[in-house]
Amino acid sequence: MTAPLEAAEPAAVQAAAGPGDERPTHRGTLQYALSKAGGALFSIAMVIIGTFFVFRLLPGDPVRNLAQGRNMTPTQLALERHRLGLDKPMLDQFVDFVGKTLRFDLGTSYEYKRPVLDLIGERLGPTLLLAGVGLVIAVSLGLWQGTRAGWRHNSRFDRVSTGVSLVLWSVPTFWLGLLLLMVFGVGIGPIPGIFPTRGIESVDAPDGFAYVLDVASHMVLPCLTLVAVVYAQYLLVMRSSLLEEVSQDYVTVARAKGLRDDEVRRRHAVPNALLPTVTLVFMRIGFVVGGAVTVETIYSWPGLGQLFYEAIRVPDFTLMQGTFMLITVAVILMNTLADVVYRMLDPRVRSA
Amino acid sequence: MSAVATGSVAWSRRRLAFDRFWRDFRQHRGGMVGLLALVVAVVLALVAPLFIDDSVTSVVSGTSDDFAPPSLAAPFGTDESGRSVLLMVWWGSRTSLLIGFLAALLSIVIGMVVGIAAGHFRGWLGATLMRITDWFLVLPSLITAMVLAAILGGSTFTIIVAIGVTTWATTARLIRAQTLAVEARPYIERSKALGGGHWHITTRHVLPNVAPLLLASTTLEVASAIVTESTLAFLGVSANKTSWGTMLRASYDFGAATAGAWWYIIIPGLCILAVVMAFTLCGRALEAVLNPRLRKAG
Amino acid sequence: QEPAAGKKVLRVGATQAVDSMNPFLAVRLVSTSIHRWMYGFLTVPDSKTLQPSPDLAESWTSSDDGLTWTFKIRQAKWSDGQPITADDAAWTLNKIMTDDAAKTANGPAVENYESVTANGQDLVIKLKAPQASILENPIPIMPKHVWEKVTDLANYEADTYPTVSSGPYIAVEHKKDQYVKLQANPNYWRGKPKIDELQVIFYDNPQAAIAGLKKGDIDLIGRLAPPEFQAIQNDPNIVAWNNQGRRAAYLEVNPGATTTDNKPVGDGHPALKDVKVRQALHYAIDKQKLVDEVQSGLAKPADGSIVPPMYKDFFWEATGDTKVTYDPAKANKILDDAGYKKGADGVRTMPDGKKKLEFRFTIHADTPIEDKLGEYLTGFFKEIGVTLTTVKLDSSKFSEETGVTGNYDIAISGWSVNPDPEEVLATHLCSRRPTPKGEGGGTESFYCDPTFEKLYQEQLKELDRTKRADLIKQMQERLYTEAPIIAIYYTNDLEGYRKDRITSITSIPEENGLLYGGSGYWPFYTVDTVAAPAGGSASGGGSNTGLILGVVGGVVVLGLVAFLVTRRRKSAADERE
Amino acid sequence: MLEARDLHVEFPSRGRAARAVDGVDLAIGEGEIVALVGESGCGKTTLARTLLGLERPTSGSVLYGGTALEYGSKALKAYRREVQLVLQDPMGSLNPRQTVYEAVAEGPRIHGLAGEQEIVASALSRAGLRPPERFFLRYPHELSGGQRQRVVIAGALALEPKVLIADEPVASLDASVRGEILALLLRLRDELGLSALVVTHDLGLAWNIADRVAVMYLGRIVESGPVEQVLTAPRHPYTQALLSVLPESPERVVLTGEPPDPTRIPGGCRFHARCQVLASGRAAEAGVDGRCRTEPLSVLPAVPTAQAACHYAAVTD
Amino acid sequence: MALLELDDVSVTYRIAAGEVPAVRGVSLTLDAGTALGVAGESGSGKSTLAMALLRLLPRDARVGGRILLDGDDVLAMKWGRLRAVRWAEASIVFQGAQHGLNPVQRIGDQIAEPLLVHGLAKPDSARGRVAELLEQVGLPAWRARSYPHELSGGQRQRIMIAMALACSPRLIIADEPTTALDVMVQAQVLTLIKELLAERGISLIMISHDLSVLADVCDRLAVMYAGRVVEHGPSREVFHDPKHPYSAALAAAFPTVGDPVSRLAPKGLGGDPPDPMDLPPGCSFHPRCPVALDECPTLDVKLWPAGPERRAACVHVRPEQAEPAETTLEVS
Ligand SMILES: Nc1ncnc2c1ncn2[C@@H]1O[C@H](COP(=O)(O)OP(=O)(O)OP(=O)(O)O)[C@@H](O)[C@H]1O
Ligand SMILES: Nc1ncnc2c1ncn2[C@@H]1O[C@H](COP(=O)(O)OP(=O)(O)OP(=O)(O)O)[C@@H](O)[C@H]1O
Ligand SMILES: [Mg+2]
Ligand SMILES: [Mg+2]
Repeated sequence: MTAPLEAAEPAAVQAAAGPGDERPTHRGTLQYALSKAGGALFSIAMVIIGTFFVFRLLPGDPVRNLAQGRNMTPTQLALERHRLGLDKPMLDQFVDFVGKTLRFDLGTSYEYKRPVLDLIGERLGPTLLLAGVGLVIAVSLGLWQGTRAGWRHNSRFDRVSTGVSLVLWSVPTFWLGLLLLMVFGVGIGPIPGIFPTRGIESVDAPDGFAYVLDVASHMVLPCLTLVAVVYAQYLLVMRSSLLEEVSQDYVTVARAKGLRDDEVRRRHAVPNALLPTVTLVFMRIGFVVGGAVTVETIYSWPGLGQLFYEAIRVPDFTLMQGTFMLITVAVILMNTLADVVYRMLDPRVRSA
Repeated sequence: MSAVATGSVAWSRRRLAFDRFWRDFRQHRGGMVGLLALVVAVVLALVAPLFIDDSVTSVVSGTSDDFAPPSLAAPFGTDESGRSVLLMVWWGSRTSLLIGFLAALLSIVIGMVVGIAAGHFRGWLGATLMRITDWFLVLPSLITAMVLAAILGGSTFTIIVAIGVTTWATTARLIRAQTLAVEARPYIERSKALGGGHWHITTRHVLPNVAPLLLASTTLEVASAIVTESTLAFLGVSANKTSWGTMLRASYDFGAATAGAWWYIIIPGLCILAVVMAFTLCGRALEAVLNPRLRKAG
Repeated sequence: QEPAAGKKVLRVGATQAVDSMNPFLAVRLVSTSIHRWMYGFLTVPDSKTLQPSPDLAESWTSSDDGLTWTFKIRQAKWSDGQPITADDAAWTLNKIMTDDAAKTANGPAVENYESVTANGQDLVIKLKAPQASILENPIPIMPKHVWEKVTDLANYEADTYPTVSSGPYIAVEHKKDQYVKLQANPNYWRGKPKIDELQVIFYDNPQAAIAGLKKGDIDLIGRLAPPEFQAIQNDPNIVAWNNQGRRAAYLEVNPGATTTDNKPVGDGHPALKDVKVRQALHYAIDKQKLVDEVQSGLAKPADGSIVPPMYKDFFWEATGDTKVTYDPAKANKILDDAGYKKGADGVRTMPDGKKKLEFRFTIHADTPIEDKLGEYLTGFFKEIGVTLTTVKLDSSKFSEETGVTGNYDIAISGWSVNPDPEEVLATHLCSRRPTPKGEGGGTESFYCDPTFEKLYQEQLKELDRTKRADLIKQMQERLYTEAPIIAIYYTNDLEGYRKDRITSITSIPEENGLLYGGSGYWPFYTVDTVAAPAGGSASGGGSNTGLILGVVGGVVVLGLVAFLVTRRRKSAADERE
Repeated sequence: MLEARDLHVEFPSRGRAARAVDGVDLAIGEGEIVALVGESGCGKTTLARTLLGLERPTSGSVLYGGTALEYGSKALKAYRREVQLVLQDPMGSLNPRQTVYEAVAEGPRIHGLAGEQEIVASALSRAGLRPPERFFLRYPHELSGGQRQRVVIAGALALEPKVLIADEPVASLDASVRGEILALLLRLRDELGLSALVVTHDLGLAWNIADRVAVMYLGRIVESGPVEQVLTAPRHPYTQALLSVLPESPERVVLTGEPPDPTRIPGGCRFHARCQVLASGRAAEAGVDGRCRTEPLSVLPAVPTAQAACHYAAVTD
Repeated sequence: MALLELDDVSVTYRIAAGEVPAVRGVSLTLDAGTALGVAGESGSGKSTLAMALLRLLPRDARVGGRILLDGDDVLAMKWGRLRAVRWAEASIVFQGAQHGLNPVQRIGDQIAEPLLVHGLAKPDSARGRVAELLEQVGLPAWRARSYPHELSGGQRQRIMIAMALACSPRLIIADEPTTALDVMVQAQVLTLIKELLAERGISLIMISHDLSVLADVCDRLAVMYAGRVVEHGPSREVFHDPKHPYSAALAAAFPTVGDPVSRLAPKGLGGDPPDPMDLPPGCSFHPRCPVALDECPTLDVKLWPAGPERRAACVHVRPEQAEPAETTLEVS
């Protein structure tokens, strides 16, 4: 999809391993977390400011934009403009915007006539479910295959799994989604369309465990699509970071100690190789969210991605702005968490 | 002796370097396949105007039946307006590749300048650049590109800008790390001791050492830019000329799937897949050949 | 739960999600349709003639000056058993007149209302000026006893179920972006509908929706695009519904945009101010070809103006000399005669020789079909020495440029017309032009013509339907000959439903009408479906097999993976050190 | 020729100041080879880098030819034509993407010298790579370790410097090649009158080539003087310990205690915490133990004669 | 009885460019309780030989010959047996101890690991043993809870030694245990090794390029050049009276401070180390040899006896050679 493969290494990893890179000094973890939180706050502030100005870049009259060509009388327009505070000077608008955002008031969607925050609240659950399950599967699959591939470097398993993941990586998400929908949702030739193609549950959804099954069956195709595109990077990173560890002396020492092959892998190589991958899992949340937008659109999954797509298609700028800010802030927080988690996992970075 | 000889010294050095590189690169089967596919794709896109022109994308000239299955006249079938999918894909490759290359170029140039500057200059400048990079790095790039394209309108230019502006941070990060690594090498110290200034060190030592990485990263970046473009087109924020992405969007809009016109969906998709694969394979091979850190791991 | 045996369920697919279940706020077609099924209106279009016929208003009278209307509200009950009174209607209308939030959906409809009062079952509406279209009031009447408790209408979601309704159906469940479930209203004054339950299921992806129809996940889907329609045309289980529609597609030709104070605005091409040029363009368009190529034949070439033939009463069709047929030669001649000479490059210039006849064609960015249209028009106009280049704008920019700033030459537009065409005609009034301050009034053409204005005022006052229809036809003729807009075709209403599920359904109008998206509730009131058989159900069939197979498949895959993992581990354990 | 005067260099480190060089007076005379020895982390490299102007002293100054070094980019560039650097790791000091020719030509190019190719050829042959043309197109990885170090030296020689500062020039080379490089340094001194500061932790090396030796401990020079004198009759306990751990020395003094940390320089004699003389009680016998613990020693002046910064040595002499 | 016997051991790496004969027919024996030093310049195959002893070489290395550990051929062992031999009978201290420790595991766990793997201790008793081992190498017991990065280089090297001692092996292979350590620290580690040798009767193979260090610690010395042993004998003798010109050059590279001969006269060996893929014919040392004869480029040199318990692979010690074996070698 969008980010180059393996290109970005987590900041913490580079800090720990990169030659010439300044190591974080040994401060307390709390202090570290606080400084990270400060950085996150700064980033969030930049997002808020950036959003304000980018959305003011919009060509044309914002009220008109909001009205999307629906008929409005001049008085209605003036009213609307006043309601949105667009008749105030830019600085006041900015102060207003920041104030509201800080109070979690993301404005009212023009399309839905409802507070953006409420809309987001409703869609959050399905997205968390889809992205969460997808991420868990992608991570386990990617790490597992990456470990095997890296450990048996150049074996057939390695070549096949790396090849498959590269192909899936190169596939545009939406295209894969459409194909899967056609093949497994609608059915082609002898393959019956066995999976639901829309939504998160059937209209006549049953109760109890059957409901869980119902939702699970609805999740099969969206999850499959998401996992297919996302897992490659975990595989590749795990693979290359394991390859790096394999050539380290301590692995040879472990073998010299008389450990079995799988013990060497599980006890020594994998825990070390996991470190950069763990951060990557968090780092790529934004990427997963990006994938979710397409997947949710194709499978009518009532999540944030769909809401965002809707907002773009209409276009409903308040909604777009709100969704964008929320997603971005969430991603920033995830990254901050990644940094902190990394620090806790790696004794080299963790304070003594 | 001197001028000529120096020239030839430089020249033969370059040849030598290239020969060495080529020998290594040839070892990578995947990379060779990718390179071949890439050359074919680029050459085809370049020579396209010799054989066809914009009219292949014109609905007025689409004379065959709508959604006609592959036939001799239209080997990949026709689209909803009776245009040959083959010719469309061929012509569309120009837009897709152009966007891919330009967006990657933009992204790489920003990433390179910021990355090298952030790595080379310690102190507030480097720190500020790093903060900005980090900020861009965590922005979900597809989402941001969608917002930018939606706001600025989806022309080819804006799509390029939207992709370039949202993806450079990864490159910058990579280049900075590499710059730091290079600058920690004793030869930088030696160069300083010889009297080399900032410009000398960044252009003579840092740049040549990050250039291979940049090349590899550009290749990968092009691949992702092509996919992003198609995704943006699919999500309807791109108002581009015919590209593979807009073709897929049209196939979706015009219900090719339900109409059973599989070729209309499969062909442009496969083109994206093939070219992106080609770039990715090439990029990985380049990375493996050129980045010594990965070289040992293979 | 499985639908109970014998239960009749209709599942309608929609490619739009409900924006709001609050009728004061909802504007999307899917929402207004659902509200039409849930709430009574004063009048409803007659299923045959589409004339206003009694709904909640049993009968009505008007004063001689046409300014006071008295509606007699039917003795009927809300679904919660409360009587429906004129108070409910008065409250609803007054709410819209007084509450800004309530204006969102139907504000313009009450613009002309002076006052609304209730007196027992009598509803009295006083108008500011005569208005013939008052009978076509688009406002659902809400139960006052429920809604008067709502304080903040702007943020009220109306998500308490079951709803208190007066129409054939009661909404019982709404999952946002997923579906709306409605049940037959036993208290409905016409009698309970034949089916028990109506579901509106939302698909983000139209292809998935078509697939759903083919698979049997849904029973009916409306508003299809031509290719989607073609995809279901040959399905033996599906009735492909292809009938005249309520939409007219037309070109807006910038006749010299001005603001309400008659100051020129925008950068429209000066040549287009010349009615001759506009007419010549009209002659140069091969509408039949457009229908065939752009709409796959699923439309009707427009030989009239903006009222589609579906509305027989108001439809006007050009005949004889006025009729413009595809005739490039004639178009060329008109232009030649008017002094627009062809240059060396085959492109005409203005009579003063300065400016070439190079026009922009403004379309929406995300509508490929318009792109296609543009290409054909470019071809047609090339024949008469006119260059056309397509400009794509996103929808907000589009409405800005074509409705306010006037920065366009020719633009695409279209309008889904209600049974009363007053509103669409009004979009060509002088008063709809933007104000000098640049605030748009919703003009569709920047047209400002005294004759047209006069006719409009007359039809407003004319309460005799036939006479009024005549006036309306004259207005259309004016638009046709003056050509500030050029109607190109009336798109067909394309829908599909499963014949194995729907046993009967009546369209509106009954003859060649619409099923989904039409005005009134007739199709969905009259629809009858196959009852769910005892035991397993036809309706849930698709998704249930999917469910079971899916689960089984998943378990098998997991099992396989687990097996492979353990096997691999065993074999790998001693393979190397 | 080249002189450090009361040089101090500090680095911020974990919120404290690491006094890497903490008051050094050192002079290198014309045609003289001075060896700077000391254990790891005592500030040898920092001192060398400061002498080259790669690091700015916190206080004190570097004098070249009697004038204080200026840190403007012009002045530095001019200075670096005269004073050159050879680093420990010859592989690392060559850009792997540059040929030998380019590596050697880099200096002349920076300084815009004419006749680049002749300069390169003569520098290479002076460094013992003959015939030079054969090496022009080689890449560093195609050379052996000794050859690489010769290329680095040639790169320095190309600017015809007056002073060469060599930071552990043979530490990463094979034992067998080591002698060759050292012999080259000696020969250059003889042929070109080059002065050199050789930084090393290897006393044998100092013995091999240096005229004078300065022993550094924790940022300060604790003993200096002619090689024969200092290495055969060391007066400072630290020098004695260093000499004692050489394999062939009869009895071994292994210093205890934490390795020196420049952020926490102890008061009194900076060596007292690890001093074997103090620990064995000999200092107490001499009655200087109190001074060792509390009284800081003054900076040794930059004179060629043997001297040691030690209370015990001062009283026992 | 010989604890370890190498019989014509050779190791060849297969790489893309061809084959690298890193070790070429090495035969050595090590008696129980003695220390053998292996010297040689970089790339002469010392580490490769060490790794071959426990079959720790990467898969692209081919090992030939026989390696008899207590009469058991390591190269022919089943994996299970080999794993049992590893560490319990022979352990290794690696070159560059910095990287020989797992950075994310506590020191104690790493020391205890072989004990647990070989079933020599239960997890709780292992802790006591770890503390004991740490004490033996002069570190406080609480260090068991530290991570490797919290220790200095010398401390880490001591940890490696403690780890090697964990299973009380009879043989320890120490590959350059002191390179990259500071002089003071190096002295500490060497002292520790010497003490352990004296106290426990462990056999040691120590690898270094520093002849003087080896001569100090080991009983016998083997000097390797280009994958072959070129000289072998009691360490003092080899160091002070080398028979092979290469050994002589190595020995001369370490001057004795105070020895006026070496004052201002550094000694070294000219020429470049051989490229293992393109070895000179005959005696591979001849291109650099200051005393080479005309026949050297074609001569098939062998390890000829060069005195009591001494052998050298030089034409000058060839038994049938007219000139006496005791030719004094002058190396510039
Ligand atoms: N750039 C720097 N920032 C912070 N501290 C530094 C820096 N450079 C050196 N130091 C510290 O200064 C002290 C002296 O370092 P220096 O490199 O001069 O020692 P050295 O004697 O050359 O050691 P070695 O023999 O290991 O090369 C060390 O404690 C080191 O950690
Ligand atoms: N994995 C490998 N693949 C290919 N060649 C190798 C490999 N490991 C070592 N070699 C080659 O084998 C030869 C011997 O290497 P080895 O590491 O045993 O030398 P050494 O004597 O230990 O050197 P040093 O003193 O530098 O440690 C060298 O030429 C080296 O290049
Ligand atoms: Mg140093
Ligand atoms: Mg080695």
